[in-house]
Amino acid sequence: MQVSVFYFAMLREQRGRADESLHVEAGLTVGGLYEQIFAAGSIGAMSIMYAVNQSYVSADHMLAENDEVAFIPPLGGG
Amino acid sequence: MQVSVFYFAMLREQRGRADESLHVEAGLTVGGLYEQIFAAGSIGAMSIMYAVNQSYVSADHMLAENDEVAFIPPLGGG
Amino acid sequence: MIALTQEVIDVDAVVDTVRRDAAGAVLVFEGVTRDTHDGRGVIRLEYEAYGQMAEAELKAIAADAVAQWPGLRIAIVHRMGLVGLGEASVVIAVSTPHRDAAYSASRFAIDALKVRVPIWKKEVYADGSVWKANAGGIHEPGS
Amino acid sequence: MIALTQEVIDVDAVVDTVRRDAAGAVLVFEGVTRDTHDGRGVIRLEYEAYGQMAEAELKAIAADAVAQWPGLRIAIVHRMGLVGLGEASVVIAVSTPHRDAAYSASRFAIDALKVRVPIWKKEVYADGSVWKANAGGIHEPGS
Repeated sequence: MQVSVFYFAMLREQRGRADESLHVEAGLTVGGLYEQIFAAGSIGAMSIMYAVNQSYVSADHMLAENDEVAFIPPLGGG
Repeated sequence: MQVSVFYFAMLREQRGRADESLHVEAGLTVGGLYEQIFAAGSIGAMSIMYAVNQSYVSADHMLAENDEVAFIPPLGGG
Repeated sequence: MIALTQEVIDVDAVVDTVRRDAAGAVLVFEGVTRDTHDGRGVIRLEYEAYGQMAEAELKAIAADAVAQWPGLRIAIVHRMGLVGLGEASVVIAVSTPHRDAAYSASRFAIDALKVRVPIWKKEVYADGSVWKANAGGIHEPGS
Repeated sequence: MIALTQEVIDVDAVVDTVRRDAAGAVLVFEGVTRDTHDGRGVIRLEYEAYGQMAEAELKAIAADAVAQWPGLRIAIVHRMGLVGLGEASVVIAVSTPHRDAAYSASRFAIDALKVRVPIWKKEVYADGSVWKANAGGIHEPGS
């Protein structure tokens, strides 16, 4: 199934792009997707939040067709 | 001895003036002076602070020659 | 800037006195005339002060705040005389490196002002007027 | 007014959106670029956001605050892109009938913004740059 993925801040820089459309297996969790993409990077140890369709979800949230996924690195607003 | 006395807010209105110079007996306290001036008025029951030479003092503070006395009714600043 | 003024308070000018590049947080408190109190319509406020002592007390509050929160910059300006609806009676501006101190110092200053600075407020209604005391402090009714 | 903006924040315009005759207290918080951090000179900040979600989260914070402090009016504006020294990155303006609620609601809003609104800050120094995380919250280093 297809999901769109958004990257921000150091994740965007590491990935080299701000967003992309990815084909993923059914049953994959948002945390699983993050590990697939960033497991090899030192950035994998960073505390991450996950958003699906612009709401925060836990790492074990299961992805669905056409989900909008965002990985939320440590916030700096304010 | 002479002291100058300042009145504010409802005390000014009751006294009918903002300030005056008064002759008082040596040994009089600032609280005693207040009672002499306002004892007859219903305003006597109000919570009052006292200032002598522009610093807060307690009611039993003894007056001295040329003191600047102020009776401080309930505050309304802010 | 510590001042009593007969003029409408220029909030931006007050805030500018505490700005600086190093500041992390700027917090501005404005006390504004309310349009009702106990259901009676307020037409305007009239403030009076024991001027010299009021300014000295404001300076003492500012000094206490700076002692308690190092690096604080603070300005306090209070209106005197007639104050119309929607106009600020008092403006307190602070700047600090971190926001914790900004909130604490601002709150300290307005609370201290209300209990120790010799300023009085008359609320004028359509049908009369009353000298309005602040709640709290040693002047609390009954204390 | 809840907004992200690429422009210098017009603080007076933000505050005007929460003013009203009935207000007793107006409190304005500005977060301002600091000129040093850990001894390195900051040249500028760069903010980026997950735009739609950030605006939705800001609206949720405002709604939470209004639910908690009835009668509150609140405006939150956050800068995006390049922010120079001494410029506000965020402005939060509140008005309330009484000052207690103004301080509490303002503090609630800035604290919530820092832990849940998807905005990121890059500090640019003379000798490099770093993505700077807020202290506290679930993103605290080590948590």
